Amino acid sequence: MTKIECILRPGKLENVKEAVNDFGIHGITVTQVIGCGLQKGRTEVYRGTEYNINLLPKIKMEMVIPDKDVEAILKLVTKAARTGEIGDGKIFTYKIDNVVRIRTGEMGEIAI
Amino acid sequence: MTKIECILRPGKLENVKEAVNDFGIHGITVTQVIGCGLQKGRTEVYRGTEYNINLLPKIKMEMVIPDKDVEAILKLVTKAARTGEIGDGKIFTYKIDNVVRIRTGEMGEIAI
Amino acid sequence: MTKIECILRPGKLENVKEAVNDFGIHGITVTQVIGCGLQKGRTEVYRGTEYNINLLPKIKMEMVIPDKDVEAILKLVTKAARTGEIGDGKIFTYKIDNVVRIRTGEMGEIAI
Amino acid sequence: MKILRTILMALTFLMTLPVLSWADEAAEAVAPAIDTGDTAFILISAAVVLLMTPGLALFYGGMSRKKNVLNAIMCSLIAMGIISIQWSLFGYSLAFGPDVGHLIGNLDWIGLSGVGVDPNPDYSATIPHQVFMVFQMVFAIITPAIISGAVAGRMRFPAYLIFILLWATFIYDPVAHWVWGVDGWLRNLGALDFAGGTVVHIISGVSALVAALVIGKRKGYGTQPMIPHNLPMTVLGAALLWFGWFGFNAGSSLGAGSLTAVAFVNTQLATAAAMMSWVFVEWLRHGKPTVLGAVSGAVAGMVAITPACGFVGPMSAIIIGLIGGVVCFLAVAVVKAKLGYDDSLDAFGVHGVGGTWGALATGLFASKAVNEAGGDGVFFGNPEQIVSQLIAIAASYAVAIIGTYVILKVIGLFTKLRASDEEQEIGLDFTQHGEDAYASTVSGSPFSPGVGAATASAPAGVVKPAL
Amino acid sequence: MKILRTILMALTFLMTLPVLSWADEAAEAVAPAIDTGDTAFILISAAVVLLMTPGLALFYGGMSRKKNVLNAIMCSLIAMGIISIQWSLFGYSLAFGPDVGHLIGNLDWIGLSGVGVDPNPDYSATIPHQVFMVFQMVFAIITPAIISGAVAGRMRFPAYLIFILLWATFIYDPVAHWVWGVDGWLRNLGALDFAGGTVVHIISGVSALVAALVIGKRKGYGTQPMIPHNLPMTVLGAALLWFGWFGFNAGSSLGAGSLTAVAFVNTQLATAAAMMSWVFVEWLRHGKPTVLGAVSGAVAGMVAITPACGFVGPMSAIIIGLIGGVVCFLAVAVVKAKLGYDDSLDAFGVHGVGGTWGALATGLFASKAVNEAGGDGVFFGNPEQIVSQLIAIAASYAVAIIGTYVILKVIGLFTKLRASDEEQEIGLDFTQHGEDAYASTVSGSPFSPGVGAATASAPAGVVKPAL
Amino acid sequence: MKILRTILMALTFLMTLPVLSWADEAAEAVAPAIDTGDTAFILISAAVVLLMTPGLALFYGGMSRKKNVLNAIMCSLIAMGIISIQWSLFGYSLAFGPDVGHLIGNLDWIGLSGVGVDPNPDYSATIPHQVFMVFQMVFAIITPAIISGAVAGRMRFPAYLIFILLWATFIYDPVAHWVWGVDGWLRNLGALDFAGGTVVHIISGVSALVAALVIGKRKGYGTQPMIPHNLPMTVLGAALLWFGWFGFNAGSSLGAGSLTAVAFVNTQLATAAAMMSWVFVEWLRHGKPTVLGAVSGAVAGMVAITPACGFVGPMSAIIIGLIGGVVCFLAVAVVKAKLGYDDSLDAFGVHGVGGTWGALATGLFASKAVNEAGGDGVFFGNPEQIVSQLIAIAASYAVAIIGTYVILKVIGLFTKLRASDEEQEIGLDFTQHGEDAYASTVSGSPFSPGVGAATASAPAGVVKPAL
Ligand SMILES: Nc1ncnc2c1ncn2[C@@H]1O[C@H](COP(=O)(O)OP(=O)(O)O)[C@@H](O)[C@H]1O
Ligand SMILES: Nc1ncnc2c1ncn2[C@@H]1O[C@H](COP(=O)(O)OP(=O)(O)O)[C@@H](O)[C@H]1O
Ligand SMILES: Nc1ncnc2c1ncn2[C@@H]1O[C@H](COP(=O)(O)OP(=O)(O)O)[C@@H](O)[C@H]1O
Repeated sequence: MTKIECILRPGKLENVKEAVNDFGIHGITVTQVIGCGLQKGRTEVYRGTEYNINLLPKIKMEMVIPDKDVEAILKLVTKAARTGEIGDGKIFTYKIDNVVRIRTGEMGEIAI
Repeated sequence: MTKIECILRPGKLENVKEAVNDFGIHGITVTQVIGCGLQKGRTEVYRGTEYNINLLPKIKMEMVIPDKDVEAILKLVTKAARTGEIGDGKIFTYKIDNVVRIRTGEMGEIAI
Repeated sequence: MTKIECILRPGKLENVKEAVNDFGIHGITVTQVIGCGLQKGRTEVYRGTEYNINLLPKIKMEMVIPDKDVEAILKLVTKAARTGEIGDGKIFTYKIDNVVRIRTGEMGEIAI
Repeated sequence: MKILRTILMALTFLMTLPVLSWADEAAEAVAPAIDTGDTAFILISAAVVLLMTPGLALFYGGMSRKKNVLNAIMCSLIAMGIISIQWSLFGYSLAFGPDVGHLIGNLDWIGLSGVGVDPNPDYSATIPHQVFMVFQMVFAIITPAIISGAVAGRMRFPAYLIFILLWATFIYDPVAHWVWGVDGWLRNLGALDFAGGTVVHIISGVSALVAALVIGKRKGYGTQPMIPHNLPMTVLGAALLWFGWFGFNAGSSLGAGSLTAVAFVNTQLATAAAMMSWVFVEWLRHGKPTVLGAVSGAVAGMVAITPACGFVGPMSAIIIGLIGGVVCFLAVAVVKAKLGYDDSLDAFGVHGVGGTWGALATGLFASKAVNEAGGDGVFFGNPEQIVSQLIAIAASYAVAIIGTYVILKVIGLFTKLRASDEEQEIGLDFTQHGEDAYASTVSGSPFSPGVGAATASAPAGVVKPAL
Repeated sequence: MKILRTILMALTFLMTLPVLSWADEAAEAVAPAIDTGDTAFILISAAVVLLMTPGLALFYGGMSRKKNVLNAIMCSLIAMGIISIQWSLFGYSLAFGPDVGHLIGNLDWIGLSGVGVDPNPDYSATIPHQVFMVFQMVFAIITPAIISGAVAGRMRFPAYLIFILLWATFIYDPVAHWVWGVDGWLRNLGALDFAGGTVVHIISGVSALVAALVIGKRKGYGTQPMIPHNLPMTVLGAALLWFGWFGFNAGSSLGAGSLTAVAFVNTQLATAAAMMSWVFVEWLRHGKPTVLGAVSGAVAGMVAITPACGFVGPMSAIIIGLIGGVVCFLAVAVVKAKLGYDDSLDAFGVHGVGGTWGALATGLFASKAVNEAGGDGVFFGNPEQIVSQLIAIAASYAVAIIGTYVILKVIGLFTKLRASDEEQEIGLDFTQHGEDAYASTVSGSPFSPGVGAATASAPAGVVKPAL
Repeated sequence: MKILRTILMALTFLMTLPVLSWADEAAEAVAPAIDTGDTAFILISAAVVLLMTPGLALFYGGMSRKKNVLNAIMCSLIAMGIISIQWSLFGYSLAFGPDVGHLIGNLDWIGLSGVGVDPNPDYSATIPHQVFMVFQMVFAIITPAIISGAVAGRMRFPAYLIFILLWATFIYDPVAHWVWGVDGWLRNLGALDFAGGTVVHIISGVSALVAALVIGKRKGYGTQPMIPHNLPMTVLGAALLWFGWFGFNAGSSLGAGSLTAVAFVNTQLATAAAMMSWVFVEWLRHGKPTVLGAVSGAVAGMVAITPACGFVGPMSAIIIGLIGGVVCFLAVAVVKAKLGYDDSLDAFGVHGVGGTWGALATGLFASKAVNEAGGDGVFFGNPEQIVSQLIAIAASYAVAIIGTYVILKVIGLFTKLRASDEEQEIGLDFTQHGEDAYASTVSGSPFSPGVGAATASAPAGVVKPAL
């Protein structure tokens, strides 16, 4: 099982969610985060002083999926989340050892 | 060392925390998240338009623990967090390579 | 590639960020979390009743970096985040299987 | 639709009544002696007292947990709707209409028939009768809303809505008549209550306690932290209450003259004193001067001075406030914990206890040197005043306890009073109102109202709670 | 700098005008018959009506999404700045100055020249002319601000700023003259509008709809959830609106007497009734009584009673409110969805529709028994009144539709009206104002203003949007 | 407990004083010439000015960081408690009591003894003396609260509490006597200050700067971003300030007549003008029109017009506002950064600088054509007026600088003024008040107050800071 962790633009959440739903993935956990990368932040002004705000709002979307779907999902997400401008975000993937469905106590891939 | 990542109902945080504390686990990090799974969201109404809100509030609770405790903790958490209704949440586990206690610079299992 | 996950005091975010920026790391994702460890919480008072608040505000800072930089970064962060008092936080590291840069579709280490 | 039509027809009928009688009345007395200054003051007082109810909504809302804030707000808001209508249809007539047996007003003024623009000298010779009526209306609105603080986080909204309607009718209106109505028995007795210590604060506070006991504790009370989710909101609410209380107390002089000044100054001083005494007692006891303590103390002071504000001097007001702050602090911090009841936002602890202290204090500190129409208190040589005060207090307690108990039990026969444990856990905002106070990262899609229409025939509750 | 200097010089010149003429005037009539009670009431009414504009800001702000809240607020706030100046320089003269062809005031009162402290008996014999002027100013401020609700989340701020200035000048000022100005044609016609149903609500609501159509829907409208980010803020805004509306309606009697009382009571009753009817209709249809419904209904009720409040009896007010709540609910919940326009925060659905209902209702329920200076409505035996009302409504619609369309098209020639999709996605708070409403965990560093100064010569927009 | 008992005994004694003397007074003059309209207006002005203090609390609170918001609020709130008591016990007597050497009032009116309901014609012939007293009280409350803006985020609360008590007594009360007291030397000199430009704004703003310098910069100032955590809260605060300022300025006419109208209109125009000029200057300089700029400009405008509002014409008010907005903007955006002091929320930049400009502007734009009791300014042919104004400004600066410095140094001998770096990092909300403004996902458990009681004897500070 693999966790797909996507850092997205806030406005792309709906798109990406729909794309993976259509694929058949329904378990999703979303966190509000802030981040920076190549994107260098933005300038805000408060009482005539300019502040360079480095960390901009992003959405972190996590899905644990069967290993076989990883490649497909990466493509799907990349497509749904892209604008082509700096700040589109990243996807990180890593292996998960075990999953438990709390409601039933089931473990492993069937619990995803 | 293993990270135990639990997605819980917000109302269960206190229960689960007590259960793991009693077991002797004290290091916990908690994040507010929203998520969906089998649970299909809920309908809210604003000025006569119904909105289907897919992502519901959940709590993500992370604990890094020694590998030997993993099984016990999974049981404990499952028990403390269960209501039996859809939406009880999931537990994900994965291996951690290293831990550093910032205060002392200690590394590895003693730093947990 | 390795993910460095640091749990920090909120006031140390700026310091740590500067330190890793100077090292050449620019991709950072930050989450507001609450946590406890050895630190036992604090007592707040509302209408004459004292509440022991266990989980205190922390910052979670995640960076995915090339494996070769891990050791250096651990040192840097430890140094920049330390006060020497209980509650300084932890760093967790674990391997990442893949990274995708959404903007370009690039994968692997060049996408970090 | 049918229901609406019936209601409309009934109202269309009613509509003709008052206008006609009112026209007659206008014809009779062409030039009433309306004083523009008094009228301006009482109208504005009515407006600021009305603003107290949203103030209370925010005061309570800020102290609620995040998932219950809208319900806390709605419980106050809806009183602005339902009680205004109740008051104009029959509530005012019950409370202030021509007396029946010293206990209640009759129904002569139903639908405001006969309540026109000429002054009614029985109550106020210098302002239009309608101004008096609307000034009293805003009192009738906030009083039941106070009760919601005790049952916050667990009372089902439909039950609450019925409750305040019945409570206003069977408890507030009669007690208002006793204390303020021409020929009301407590008024005849000489019990002093300038702006509503008994009528507003004692009966709402005591009823709140009864309701809290009947409905039971919130799930998790005593084990989970239930602490304010937004203290600045509570501060704002308290600020609006403070602002409005000037209208409440000074406006109760029904004019803009000397007595008005006295009531205004006393309100300010007692409030300030109680803020300081609560803060200091809490500071001594728990080591920190708290913001919630400051605003709670201020409200306690305003409650305590309410019955006394037109009868005492400024230094007495300070003493009443100082003691009021301490007494209410002890009630919410010590007594509540000892006895173990769950008065969520301390409606009893502040309004019940503070109101009782205020009624007693009026009997102690009142002075004819301040207000000849009032009386002398114990400290000014008239120990008997305290007897009248005690009778008024006892009568208010009795009616509040019995009345609230009976009303709740009767409502309980028809619908559940208490939200289920699951509903409490999810929060009353969603389960009672289908809303989220602070939606931020939301994902989902609007249904077309066409879809909504499909569910229109489904029974109330079609929007199922889920988490 | 040059611009500033020019402006200053122009103003320095203006400055001398009014003071002089004003001094003359003061010399002529040494003892004007100012009534302190009336003056107190109208000044305070002006203050509370002014407070309605930030109330509207919060009402709208709470309903916006988090990224657009400051823009929603700013659209109301800035009207308090720009329109105050416009009004004092020439707006008041256009609206209330000596009549030109029953259509517009002349420029005699430019820069408030001639608008002194003596009463102007044409408008109000018992209060200083300046008090009347400032009372009318606060109406002129809130009216254009209402429009911003329909275009929230997508209109560029510079275009909006120019828009409200032109709209106030070419639409509001003339229509105010028609309805309220001495010799205005709608006033002469006998159309009844006590406190601004046509002048304020119809023309702003209808203009809002036009603006929403011209500018187009928000990106993502209908597919993404666009729901309120902070309902307690909306409740607070509604509370301030309710409070201020007493000044708006009762203050429109320009004194503190019987009629004031009537308007005040009617406002309260209609508001309460509409709150209840909206809540119940929504409850029936969607299964839950909502907080947003309660406050929306209250606003709908206030809008509906505005033109009628000084002409009808209290039971009529309740009926007007009940129907107003239902009608506006249907407009925003059913009609809007059916027709598919994007009136973001329902400026048309509430103000346009509610105002139209109110203008009609005035023609139905008005009664000379209530106000001799008014008229009888259809239900009181005078079917002709409804004709005047219909003419007033039609004229308002016409001028609002044509005027708004033309103004927007003209502005569109010079600057873009609509924020780009990207700007909308990032949010108008940052892209239009360079600010973040709720900065919490921020990281970054202040630039020295020296650096800022370096960018001073750069064109507006130097702070680039980025996400 | 002992302390409380002693305080109570002292107050019980005091209590008898005023009531008695007051009774005598009441007996002497049975029918004072109270005007209900004037009284209504001043009472309501007092109420709205009181509301300015929570307005200031929210204005400052929103600009603070999240961890300091309650402290920012509490600094204003507590002034409503402590200064009300100070004022009634002796402050009012010091400021307005019978003159001693043109410098201070004597102690005749201690505990409000002799301050009854009959008008005191020295100050106001048409309203009860107590009304005048309470109107002045609300000014005395807000003035020290303004100072808290400069030291926000780093001053220990106990030190602050003592500071404002001493500052009110040794700085505010004397200066108020100089300017407004019968026979005060600045009043005799002919310095014009209609509503408190020197007394309120200059001395608080200048003291704020001194306090900021004495206490030092916040930890991290200049390197960490310290930006507003909740701008809608700041907007709400500004709205309440604007609303209250009408009471502040127009109420300073002590009636409801022509001069009241003048002050009211000028307040509105200057505020609007300053809002626009700040927004435009910032727009030119930084590329965006900001919401914080709009409300900051509005406050700057209100400060600037305060001393002038009853002496100038409307076009002059606009000019004063336009310049006020620009001057204050430059002070906070350029001068502050150049000089490098840390005036956290710009108490000096807005109140000190704006107040100074206002005092000068009064000497420039005042005109006897507007107010015969005033004077002519430079632009109306009387260059000498500016001299009086300069003397008043210089005196205020001197007393504020020296007085604040001395008071702070003395307090510093007994308790630390400055929160430690660690306390600042954790935030003043928890370290000073033991509270969290926005607790949301909390975990933990309530201790029984029994446990709390065990810690009651522990020294203040028992609730240890921790992070
Ligand atoms: N190495 C990284 N580790 C953790 N988060 C990262 C990393 N690189 C990027 N991110 C996250 O992705 C977001 C977008 O990154 P950015 O470099 O701006 O995008 P792009 O590469 O598409 O231009 C950042 O705001 C940050 O939250
Ligand atoms: N595959 C998954 N990946 C990430 N998060 C998941 C996944 N499945 C479930 N979750 C999280 O767990 C929560 C509960 O899941 P749900 O399927 O509703 O529970 P249950 O299986 O007990 O009915 C979701 O809201 C989501 O946050
Ligand atoms: N085992 C763990 N698993 C997850 N998070 C942890 C763990 N230990 C500590 N933390 C996080 O680190 C923070 C600091 O831990 P704490 O033990 O108080 O610090 P220290 O060890 O430096 O005294 C905690 O608040 C928690 O968020």
